[in-house]
Amino acid sequence: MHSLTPITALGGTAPRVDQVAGVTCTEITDLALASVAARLGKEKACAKALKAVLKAAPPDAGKALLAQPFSAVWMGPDQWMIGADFATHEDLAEQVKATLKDAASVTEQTDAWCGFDLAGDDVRPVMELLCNVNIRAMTGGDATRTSIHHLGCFVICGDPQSFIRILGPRASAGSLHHAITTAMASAL
Amino acid sequence: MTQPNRLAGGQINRDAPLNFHFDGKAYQGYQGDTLASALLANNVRLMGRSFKYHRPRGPLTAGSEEPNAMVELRGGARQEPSTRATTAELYHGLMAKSQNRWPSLAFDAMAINDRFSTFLTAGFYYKTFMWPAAFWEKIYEPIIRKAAGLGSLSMKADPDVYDKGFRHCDLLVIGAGPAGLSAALTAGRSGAQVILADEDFAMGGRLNSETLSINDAHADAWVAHSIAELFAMNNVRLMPRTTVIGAFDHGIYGAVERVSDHVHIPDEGKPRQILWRIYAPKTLLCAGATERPIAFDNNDRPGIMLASALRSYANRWAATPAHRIAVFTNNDDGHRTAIDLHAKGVKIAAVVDTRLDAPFSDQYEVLKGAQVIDSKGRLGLTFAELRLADGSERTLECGALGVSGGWNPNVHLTCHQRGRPTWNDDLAAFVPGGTLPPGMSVAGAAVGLFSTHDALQSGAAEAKKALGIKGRAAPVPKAEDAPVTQTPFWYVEGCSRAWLDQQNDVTVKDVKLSHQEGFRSVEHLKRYTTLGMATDQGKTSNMGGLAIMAELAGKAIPEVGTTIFRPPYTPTAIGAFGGRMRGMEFHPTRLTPSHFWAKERGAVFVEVGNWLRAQWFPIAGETHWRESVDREVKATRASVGVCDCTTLGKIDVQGTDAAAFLNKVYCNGFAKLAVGKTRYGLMLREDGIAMDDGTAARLEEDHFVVTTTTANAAKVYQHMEFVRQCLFPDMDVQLISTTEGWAQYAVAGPNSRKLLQKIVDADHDISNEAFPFMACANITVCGGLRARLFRISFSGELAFEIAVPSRYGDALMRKLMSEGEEFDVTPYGTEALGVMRIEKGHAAGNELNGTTTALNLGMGRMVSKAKDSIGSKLSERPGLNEEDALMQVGIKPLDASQKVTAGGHLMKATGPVDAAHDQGYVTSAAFSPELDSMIGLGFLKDGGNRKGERMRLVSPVTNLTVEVEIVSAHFVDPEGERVRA
Amino acid sequence: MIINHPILGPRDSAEFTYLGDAAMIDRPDPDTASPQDWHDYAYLRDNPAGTHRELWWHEGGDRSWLVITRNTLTHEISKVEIARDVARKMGRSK
Amino acid sequence: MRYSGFKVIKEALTGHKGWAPAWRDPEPQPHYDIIIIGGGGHGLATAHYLAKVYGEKKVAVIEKGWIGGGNVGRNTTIIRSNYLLDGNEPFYEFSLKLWEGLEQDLNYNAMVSQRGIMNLIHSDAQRDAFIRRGNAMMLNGADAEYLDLDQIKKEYPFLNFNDARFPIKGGLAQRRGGTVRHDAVAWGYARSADSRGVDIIQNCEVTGFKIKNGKCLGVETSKGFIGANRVGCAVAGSSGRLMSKAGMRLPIESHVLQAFVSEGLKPVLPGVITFGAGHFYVSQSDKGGLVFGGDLDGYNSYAQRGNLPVVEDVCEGGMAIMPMIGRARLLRMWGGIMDMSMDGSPIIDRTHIDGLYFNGGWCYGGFKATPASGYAFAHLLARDAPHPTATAYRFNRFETGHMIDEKGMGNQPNLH
Repeated sequence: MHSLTPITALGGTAPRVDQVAGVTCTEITDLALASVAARLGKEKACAKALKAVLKAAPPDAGKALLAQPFSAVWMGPDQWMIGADFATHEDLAEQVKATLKDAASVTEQTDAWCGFDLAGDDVRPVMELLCNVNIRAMTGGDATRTSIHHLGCFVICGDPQSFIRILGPRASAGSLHHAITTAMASAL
Repeated sequence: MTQPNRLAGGQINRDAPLNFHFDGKAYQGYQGDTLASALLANNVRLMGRSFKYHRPRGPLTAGSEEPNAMVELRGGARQEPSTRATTAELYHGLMAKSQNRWPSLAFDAMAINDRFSTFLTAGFYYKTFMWPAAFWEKIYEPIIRKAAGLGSLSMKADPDVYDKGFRHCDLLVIGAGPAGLSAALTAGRSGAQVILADEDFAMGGRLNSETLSINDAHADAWVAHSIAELFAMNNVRLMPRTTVIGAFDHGIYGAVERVSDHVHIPDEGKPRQILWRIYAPKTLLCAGATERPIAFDNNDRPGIMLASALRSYANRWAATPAHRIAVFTNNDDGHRTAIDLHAKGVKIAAVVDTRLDAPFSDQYEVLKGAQVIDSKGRLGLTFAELRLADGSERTLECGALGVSGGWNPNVHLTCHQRGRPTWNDDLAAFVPGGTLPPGMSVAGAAVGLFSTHDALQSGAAEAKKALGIKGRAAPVPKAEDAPVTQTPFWYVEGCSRAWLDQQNDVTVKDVKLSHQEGFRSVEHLKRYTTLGMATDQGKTSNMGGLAIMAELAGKAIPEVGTTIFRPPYTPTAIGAFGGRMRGMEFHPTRLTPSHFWAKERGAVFVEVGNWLRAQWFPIAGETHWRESVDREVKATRASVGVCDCTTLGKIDVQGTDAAAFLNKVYCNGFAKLAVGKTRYGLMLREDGIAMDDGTAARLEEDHFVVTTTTANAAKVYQHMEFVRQCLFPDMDVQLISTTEGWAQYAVAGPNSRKLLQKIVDADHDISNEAFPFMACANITVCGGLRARLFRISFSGELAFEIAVPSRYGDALMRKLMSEGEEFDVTPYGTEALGVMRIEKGHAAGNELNGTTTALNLGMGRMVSKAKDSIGSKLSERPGLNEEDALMQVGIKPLDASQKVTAGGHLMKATGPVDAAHDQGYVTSAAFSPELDSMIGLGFLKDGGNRKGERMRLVSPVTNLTVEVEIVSAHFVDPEGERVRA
Repeated sequence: MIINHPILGPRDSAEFTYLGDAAMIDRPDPDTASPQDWHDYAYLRDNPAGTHRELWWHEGGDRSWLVITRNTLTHEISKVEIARDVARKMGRSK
Repeated sequence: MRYSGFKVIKEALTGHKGWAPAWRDPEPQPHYDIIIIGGGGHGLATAHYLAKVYGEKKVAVIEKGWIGGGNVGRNTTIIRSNYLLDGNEPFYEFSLKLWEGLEQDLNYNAMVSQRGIMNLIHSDAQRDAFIRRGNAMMLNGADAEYLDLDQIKKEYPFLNFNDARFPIKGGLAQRRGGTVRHDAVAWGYARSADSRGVDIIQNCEVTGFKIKNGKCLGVETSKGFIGANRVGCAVAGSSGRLMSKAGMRLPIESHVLQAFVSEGLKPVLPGVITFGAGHFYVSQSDKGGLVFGGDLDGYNSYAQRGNLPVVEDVCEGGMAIMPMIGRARLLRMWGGIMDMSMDGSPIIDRTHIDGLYFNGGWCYGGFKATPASGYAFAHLLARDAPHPTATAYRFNRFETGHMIDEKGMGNQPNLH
């Protein structure tokens, strides 16, 4: 085991938690990520192999697969972001590549992103101040990339009223966190 | 406190008295009042002064179309210039000041302008102030400027915050009058997602101001009941205090919600206003209509207002400007005012009706076929001068005069995509035209259906149509259904100083002069006279001006045309458009993985795009940044330094065609690059100009990691995706950015290898033999953490770049510092980085400035002729390959104590100093500890052949002239031995 | 504006980056093209007042390049295609 | 009719009965020596200088709508000559000098107001670039001044010096820069040209060119054919539309640029200020409105209107650098069609068609260039040779690789 101690995207040693009224915003630190892009002409093989990993068909456009041990989000045509528990899958990219072999290009994305979970009685008014996604039309399992506070983010819907996961660029975690918490203070 | 002009009834809460101040004087009003209604209730008619002539003014209207009653609301940093008293909600402790007067509202010295009005006609300033020429700047203009504007800014930063938000619906209903409420009910009951927005704080529109009945009960009851029903539907959103300001492309509407303008100070964390972007495939405009005035001489005195406004003040706010009023009308609607105010015990002096067949009344005197031709009263109306049907004249005593010339539909939003309204002869008014913004329909008075019944009816019908609701419509509630025809009556015969645009002081006379001087199109008219250019955007004045222009031109009004309205519907706080993106949040901030460590270390940070980077690391005793930077450079070149270079763009390039792809985007070759090797690459734009440079490391046969400059990371990624998807769609290559995923540090200096050997796990041999210059590899560090190592050098020293997953970057930096103690390892910032790259002659942003070619950069031979690559063909154009083309050179002052300035120009040692003799310019400059002299990089005509030439570096704008020598750009280790050590 | 993304449906144009005339897909053949061809490709535009085929990049979305047919007088969008498919139809497959 | 102080007073005392129309409203003659297409600032200025400087007698300006209804009637009124490149700077400095004498030249007060322009600097690289530019200006005989932070604080105390995301580090000023009452420019040139016999024909749309064996013989219009020896096109945003009628494709795209004006305010701004770390520039008109703008919407458009994202972007910039304007209200927003060229610089040149001349590609620098553009175009039309200050503005510069790219953005018009 190596000797380097990680810090969170916000620079702490433990996840940051903020609460306003009935909504909490929790920094995500236990998520390993790897992007998968099918090689040209190997789209079917890639989807098939991915299905083996995910134990389900890779999600369609605008969708996410919220499951354990592997979750997935559609990123683009024949391209997905795979997620898993960091503690047990820090080498997620290697693991996935090992199964997909030359059917796909796999890239470690774990630390390219930071994340925040919005949970509580009603997160919709908060989301309405953050981005243009039609939160009230979303259903569990919807996922979309959009812009929050001028940052390209993934908005993943667990439950449109009570649970939203936001993934954003790690280097801007502070700005994203500020945007989310000020929106909470304003909307709630 | 007494409110002498307060009447009975109204929608005000008499149990909630509110104290407020106007021009320092204390008054009391009630919850539900506007500032204007409260002031009128307190017998205050005079509320402002006009722009040009400083004429005394009171409210003309009771709404957002108000041109006159503008005040400076609040104080200190929250001062709001030109706030309409007619829409400002009264709150406890409200403070307001009148504007554009000195020393006081009642006595305004600038009112002298009114005496000289005959000189200050439309466009007078274009014809004068020209002699003598020099006087314009020094004398005339300062005077004109001093007179500018109505209100004033606080000159302090706005202390309030603003939010932006996004809402979606199936149908957006704009305006909550009878048509809007009826539409929202119909749509809401169908289950559709509905947003009902109204600029007023009380929904109901005109119904709040009238004494009409619906279903045989007072309309208030129906309004209250409807709002309650809508409120109960969770598919309907009521947005009061929300002005829809603009109709933008494809059903996107801008709307501003005034969240906190009706309170003293916003609650903690709450915004003053929210700019909503409403996505609405269908929109129903129910914006109602605006009453139009009739122009007569001196028709602008306080107390003279639209008849409907008098009615609003009396019915909704239980206030009247005076206890003896008159009405001047050309239609039946005007009579309503007399009836309603009479019912509230206000004495009706007379109703002056231009029609000979005006209706009779047993409650008040009706003067048929009569006109108001002039008015009296210095600071407020005292008498109206009449011309009766028989031509005789009569003076009528009254403290207020309600004027009604009919109604104009509020077509504004229908014009926002440049659709023109069309003329309706029966109404003598413009109605929404054929080309509305896609998805928009119009109902009620806004489309010229003026009766309550028609409003309710059309609101429901249009909502059904818009949403394609099947089945029979619910019956429309019973309501007044008087047919409305309007006959035009714009101004009184022979009037001259009769105001059309009251705020900008544009009179009938000005319009006539404009026509006389050939400014005859609507566009010329409004620009020449400023008609309709005031803050009310001509809502009450454009039609009058048009009508007069048409008459003078002997044309019909539609032939003269109409000015189309532009967003926003009403003036909107700039802060609302800015939202949260201000101060330190103007742009997101990107922090490097070593940021928190660097902060502890006391680093000075600098903005590099959105990144914050350590610029230098001062230590105890250092008083000037140069001391720190020189130390960092020396220490690095002497032993070892570490710099966070995570900000360089990193793009993961994979696929069987990865090498072939890079061969296209880089002008130099990549096909033959061996696995485990890195190569410098230069990217050209298709026009042959250098776009960016960086390195590409081949980690595997089908896997490269490309680096870009910090500044161009996004641009290069976009370009590569364009090449991949649009130019070579069947190359097997996939791209993804990994810039933030890896903490990447440059470890540079003769001892860099020794330091890294303590970090890199033993099973990876990084000796010069095993890991030579330009090598790269996936390795592990600190006992098994995955990492990447590149042997590349920006500093010109033996150097490596090491990368670990970002979350470990902080720890790796601390590790490098602790393990490096024995070598006196020194962290260095962007300044030292810059110094070393200049000493080494490496191009960076200042050289890659978007106009330089590979040739200029001294890399002409890198552009491979053996293959096709982006930009190679157009880089061959003669103009980019001239004999004396600019070439990158080094610059050294003859006297080492002299300064070299980036941005300075190069001139021959002797001869004239001017643009014609310009030889080149300095792009970068720095003090080189190595040479103990300032040095520079620059571009010089035919620079390749001028080494050793003495020249002058001139920078007149920083008044500097220095004798310099042209030298090689490689100041340090020109043979590159150190990097290979 | 709203761009009806062929895969993702209606999206706010604020998520996209504009490049220009879709003719930029039609890069001259490096083996046969004349300097004039390269000049025309890089510098001359039809710039119509009306229907215009143009390239937009979904930077804030799925990173697809799109070819959008849009009326430059009314901003009405009549067609949205995946640029990669268009490029293939134009014979840009290697 | 000459305007004079005496005349103004006399008319005031006699009920203004003596004011004649500022220009005639003639029917087109069958043939002219020179026809200018486009009754905007550049077209009308061209006519003025053709008549006054080059002594041309039979000149007509043809305008499809009302004169001054294009960009000259909808811009942010800024004049300056703070350019970097040799191809540009002498031309814009020539223009600024013409502005300085405009009132006297036209006997019309366009309210040329030289209260200066200040470009703020927010980074070292930006400072280097602005110093290079300031030097280029001075080497070309223009005025430029570098201001350090303290001087900026003294002159512009209301800027954001407290919590700026991109702190102000200095500025490059041109004191002779400023603003002009834009409509009056069109009217002044029109009145002067008309008084020298130029026919200004409004509401006359050009529907085509008559071209015989490579020579242009005149134009087809909504008022019939009008013959001419030489035809000059100066239609800015409509260049693509018009020149396609002559079968030409141009190195130009038409884009929408939005501009904004606030409610009238008591004077707060000394001159023009441009934000160097965002899209925002602002000045204050003589009537008190803050006149401001930012960047293009970014897509090809002839619609003369823009959308919200850019409105927000501009106001974000304004709030970032000048947070005192938060409670000032935006009164009106509008869009103009910009003829964005491939290198951000204009074209004043012959076309390949004999007798057909082109003036366009002004991007959003057109207003400040009005006098020099008119002068240089008049010179080209009268002498069939480029004016000395406009020799670089040729069509063929893209073939030869002599682009004039101030911003270094290359062949993507919406980035200039």
